[in-house]
Amino acid sequence: MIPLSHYLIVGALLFAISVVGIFLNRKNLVIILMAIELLLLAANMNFVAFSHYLEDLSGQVFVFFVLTVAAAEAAIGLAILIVLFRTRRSINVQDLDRLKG
Amino acid sequence: MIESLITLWSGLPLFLQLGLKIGAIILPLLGMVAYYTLAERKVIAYMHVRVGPNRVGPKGLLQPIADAVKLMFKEMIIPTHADRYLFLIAPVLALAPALGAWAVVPFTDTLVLADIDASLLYVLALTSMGVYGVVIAGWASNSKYAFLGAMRSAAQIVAYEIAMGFALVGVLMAAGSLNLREIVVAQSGGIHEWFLLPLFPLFLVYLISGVAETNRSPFDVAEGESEIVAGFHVDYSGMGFAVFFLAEYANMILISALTVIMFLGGWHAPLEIAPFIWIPGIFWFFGKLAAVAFLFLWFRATFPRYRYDQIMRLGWKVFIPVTLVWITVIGVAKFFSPIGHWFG
Amino acid sequence: MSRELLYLLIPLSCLVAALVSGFLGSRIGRVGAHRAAIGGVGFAFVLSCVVAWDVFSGNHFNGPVYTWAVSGGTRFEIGFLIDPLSAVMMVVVTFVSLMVHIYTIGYMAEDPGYTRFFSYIALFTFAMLMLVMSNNFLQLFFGWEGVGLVSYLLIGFWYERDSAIRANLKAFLVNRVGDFGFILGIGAVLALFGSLDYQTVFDAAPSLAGETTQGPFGFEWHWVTLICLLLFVGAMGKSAQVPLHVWLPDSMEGPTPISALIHAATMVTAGIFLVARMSPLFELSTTALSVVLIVGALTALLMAFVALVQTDIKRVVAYSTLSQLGYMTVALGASAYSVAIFHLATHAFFKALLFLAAGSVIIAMHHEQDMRRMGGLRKVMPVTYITCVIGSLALAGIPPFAGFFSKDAIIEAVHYSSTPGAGFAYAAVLIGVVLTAFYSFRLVFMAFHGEGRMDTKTREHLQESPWVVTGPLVALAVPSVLAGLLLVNATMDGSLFGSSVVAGGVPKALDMTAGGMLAHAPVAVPFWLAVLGIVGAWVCYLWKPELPLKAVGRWNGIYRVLVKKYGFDELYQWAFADGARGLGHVLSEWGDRRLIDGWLVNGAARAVARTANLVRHVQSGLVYHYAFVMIIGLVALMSWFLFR
Amino acid sequence: MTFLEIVFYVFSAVLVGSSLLVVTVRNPVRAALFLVLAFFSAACLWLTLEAEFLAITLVLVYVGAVMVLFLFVIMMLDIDIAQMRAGFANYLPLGLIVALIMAGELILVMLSGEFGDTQLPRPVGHDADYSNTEALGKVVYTDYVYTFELAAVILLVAIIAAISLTLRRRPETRYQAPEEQVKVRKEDRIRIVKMPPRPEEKP
Repeated sequence: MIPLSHYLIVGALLFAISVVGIFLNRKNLVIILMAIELLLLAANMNFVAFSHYLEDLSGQVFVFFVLTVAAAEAAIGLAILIVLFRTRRSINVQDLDRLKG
Repeated sequence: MIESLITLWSGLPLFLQLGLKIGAIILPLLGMVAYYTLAERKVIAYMHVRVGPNRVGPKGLLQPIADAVKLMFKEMIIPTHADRYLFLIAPVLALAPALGAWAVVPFTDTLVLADIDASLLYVLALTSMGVYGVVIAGWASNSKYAFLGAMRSAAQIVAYEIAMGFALVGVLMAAGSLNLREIVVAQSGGIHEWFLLPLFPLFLVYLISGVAETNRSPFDVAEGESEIVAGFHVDYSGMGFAVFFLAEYANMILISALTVIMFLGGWHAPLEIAPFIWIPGIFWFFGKLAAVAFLFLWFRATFPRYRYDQIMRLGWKVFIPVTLVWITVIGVAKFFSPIGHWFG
Repeated sequence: MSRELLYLLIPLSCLVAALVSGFLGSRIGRVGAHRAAIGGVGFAFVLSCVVAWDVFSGNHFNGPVYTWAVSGGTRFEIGFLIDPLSAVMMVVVTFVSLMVHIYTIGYMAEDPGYTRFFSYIALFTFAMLMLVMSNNFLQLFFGWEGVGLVSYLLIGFWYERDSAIRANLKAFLVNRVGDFGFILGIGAVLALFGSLDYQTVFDAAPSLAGETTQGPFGFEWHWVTLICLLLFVGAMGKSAQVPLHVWLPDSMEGPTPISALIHAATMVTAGIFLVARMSPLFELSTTALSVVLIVGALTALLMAFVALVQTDIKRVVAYSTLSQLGYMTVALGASAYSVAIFHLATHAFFKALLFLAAGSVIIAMHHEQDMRRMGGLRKVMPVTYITCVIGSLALAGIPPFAGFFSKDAIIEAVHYSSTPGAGFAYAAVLIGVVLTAFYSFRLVFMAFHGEGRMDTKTREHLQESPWVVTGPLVALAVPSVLAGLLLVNATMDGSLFGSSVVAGGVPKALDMTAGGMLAHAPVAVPFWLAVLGIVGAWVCYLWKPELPLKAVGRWNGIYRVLVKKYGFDELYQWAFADGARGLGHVLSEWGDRRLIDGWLVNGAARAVARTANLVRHVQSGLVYHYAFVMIIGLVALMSWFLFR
Repeated sequence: MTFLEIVFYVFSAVLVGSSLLVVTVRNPVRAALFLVLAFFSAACLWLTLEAEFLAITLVLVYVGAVMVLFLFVIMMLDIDIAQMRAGFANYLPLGLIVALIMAGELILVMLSGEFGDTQLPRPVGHDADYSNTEALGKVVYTDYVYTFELAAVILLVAIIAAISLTLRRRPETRYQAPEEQVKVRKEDRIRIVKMPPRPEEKP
């Protein structure tokens, strides 16, 4: 049988990969958003696995809410992206330094 | 004889059993698709007061076979700057969900490949994946016409998927289950128990959305010949084109089947009385399916094409509000028991 | 009519009079205003007489009439303690006040602030009555501050005058010093006894006399001594004792009636009254009594010297007031409280008389106050002259005028006192007698005798003052003659004040009667000293007028010291006013501008700006930098969590 | 090796591989498609954990909606891929180090023995008539009902935010207004002027 740790390791790998993704694609906002989705998927992975192994449905409920929030985040993120592109003709993160104090 | 067959069946390995089951569904389905195309041409021809295909085989009955053979032997052209892999995978992505959804479709009370718990969700999930084939095909072709068609198609599918999903939410509320078989069971007892009546607005929305989902006329702007040649699959030829074709018709049949299951009582006879219940349920099922499928052809022959903005307005501003309102009505009706039984 | 209501009516009638004449003054006019004020105060005087008669029939009263607040178990009340001491004070206050009210009609006739003035003096009478009738420290303090406030308002009554504003500010500030000690004393009382009620405090005092506290400079202080000294600081402020006397001469900037009322008869005696009232406490502390005695003696002696060289008619009277207040304080220090109050009463009459007489002269002289421009007035102003001579004789202590009895009793009390410093005090008061007689008659001779030194225009307009001015003079002259004779026996045998003041300290000297004193006078030293003073004044100012100038020429240094009033004003100016200004300048320049503004405020801002200048490079504005930092932080946190 | 294990390892491999490709491929469209694949594999893994509802929801929500949106955006925006890829290698070492540390630490924890088969044995699967959807529904609508409402509100807010962000009014665009056209009356358009046949001559 598959021990819990295997699921968790898959989650950990996913997490690490998405972190690398954020580092590597630091210019491309779309990929960064995708990496964040992957990050959330890794967390969800662990939630579901624990939920199953501990026989507690709360974990799945959590995943449910994470999905909700992630969907909302993706929608707003993409909306911002579009507005950004419309005004600056670029989604290069390095161009987005208006936050500079 | 029958016992020995059952023994033989149970002796087969599991994956072989599954494979045979899948084959038993897929192959007739492909046959249905093939002859659906012929039926379309014939029906439209008669509506146009023509004859339609009548040369290949008796009364033109071999015409689909001939088409298939021809398409198989034609060269499949891959445009120079196309994304090769995506270009090839797109038709498959279009066809796979249309076929995959059949896994949970209950033909009768017992005849269902996978009687899974959340089969309605499964169907929703798979139909929502149909858009990938279109989008990828349009994008991979690296052509403006294809891309525009893909964009139109994708936007349209996403828009109508929401209305469709809400219509199904109404159904599952009425049936109290996500299992397709149980949804049909909830409609047993005659035509007045079918969800057609209490959920009539949802039925209309679902049917029309189904037409739009499959990019059929009058919602076929994605492949509008007069505007963008042939839409997302303008650069496909040979088998690629054939698979898209298959996918479209398989989707139409799937939508028809789902309409039957959701609103028209599935395998149930319209009246639970003597002459009707003698006929096996599977015939009722396919009979109703054929009737709904005929509607698709009828629409095509009758209606003029919608303008794109009209399509989007219909989807977002008419259907979604209608479904939302009717979901509320269902909720209220189910809450007050006197009329609640009607809603399942 | 219940007694509480009766007592309550006395101050309230004055308060109502003040409010009516103050707020409705423009509506009811001048006549209405002075009628309201005089009516109110006159009513209070009549009631005070009734109360006094009642008290001397043996009906004392002590109790609250209204509970103002209860806080932490301490009751803050309005209450009355009506005993012989307060009865005497009430009669004196209301009588002098009434006289001043009447006198004011004439004196202030042409002043635009007529109604305001009546409002003020009625209000003053109210506050003074609250002070003397109080049965607790809080109400005492209320009255104390009330009279202080009205004094401030009245000294600055002619607020267009720069000197008046300065004088009232000075009076207010100097009184503040005294009040500071006073309120500390009240706080100490509350801390030690847990109550502000006189009776409670006096009852508990003997048992707590031994209590000590860790005072300033590491000394062990007796609580009672501490309380008495603090209260006496308040008394020094109000009663203008050295070194807090400097405000009183300057307060002569106010209209003359209030000089008579406030700065001669009533307010300045509040300190004397306070100490007499607190006699059960002061008796417990020899140290405090000694301080009182020495301060009083210094005041009596030093201020008498200054009076010698003053040329302003009102200032002469003012310095004589200071000197006489010193006498009273000396009596207090010698534990002869009843004698002090006796002198207070007689002094109130004849000093008010003198002030009003001086005022009358000033009216006649068209507000000329310099005695060197007067002279020969006795022919034009006979009533004023006679009353003024009576007042001066009383002040100088010539029998059988009122001042003789009270001053002689004080001298005797000091003579027999055992309080430390009594020897010095005795010498001081004896010298003071000569000086008092001298400056009193110097005033009389310079103003009323000899040739007129005023200009011709003034001379032609000289005339006796109207009856509203001379009436009070006559009315005050009567008690100036008779008060001593009538009251001395009762004072000396202790029947006048009974138990309301402690009669300890000088039992032998108090075995005197009016007859005995009169008989003894021609062979006693003080009488001859007074005569010596009068003769000296006659020699210097009538017989050989050039003598004073020669004296000034010979003892110029001393003269200058006296004219400069020992330099108290200059000292205070230098030490406190300039010192405070200098300190303020230093603090503002170094403390505020350099340290706080420059270093803390702007320095903090500069530091933030510099730090921010460095740190802001961290804020690249690039979202992925922030994301990296977050991720690296996460890794670090995980590592710490894992490997700690 | 049981069927379940085969499923697990195959889909895990696909999941990890496709997510690696998501972050490394040049073309964002392909990245999105690999992400779809990753989601799909994850859904299959969740099925092995008896989380059918969530698995299907993941496909429905992510594959069916969110990723379509992503694809849309990527395709519609004119992205300069070459410029985006510039400096890809520069951050590779740092990213790798961080990721390796992170993954190493995480796996260290996972393999520490706390989560092995002996400590946390896999529970026995439910019977065929067990409905994960129903069980989840019961929890969501009872214990977590307020959170559920909150999630609904978040979605609503997201809808409004997304719409209002991207809403663009184009003032230069001309529209027909049929209702205005229908309402037009004769008087609005023409004015009949009565005038004499000839202008009066000036005297």
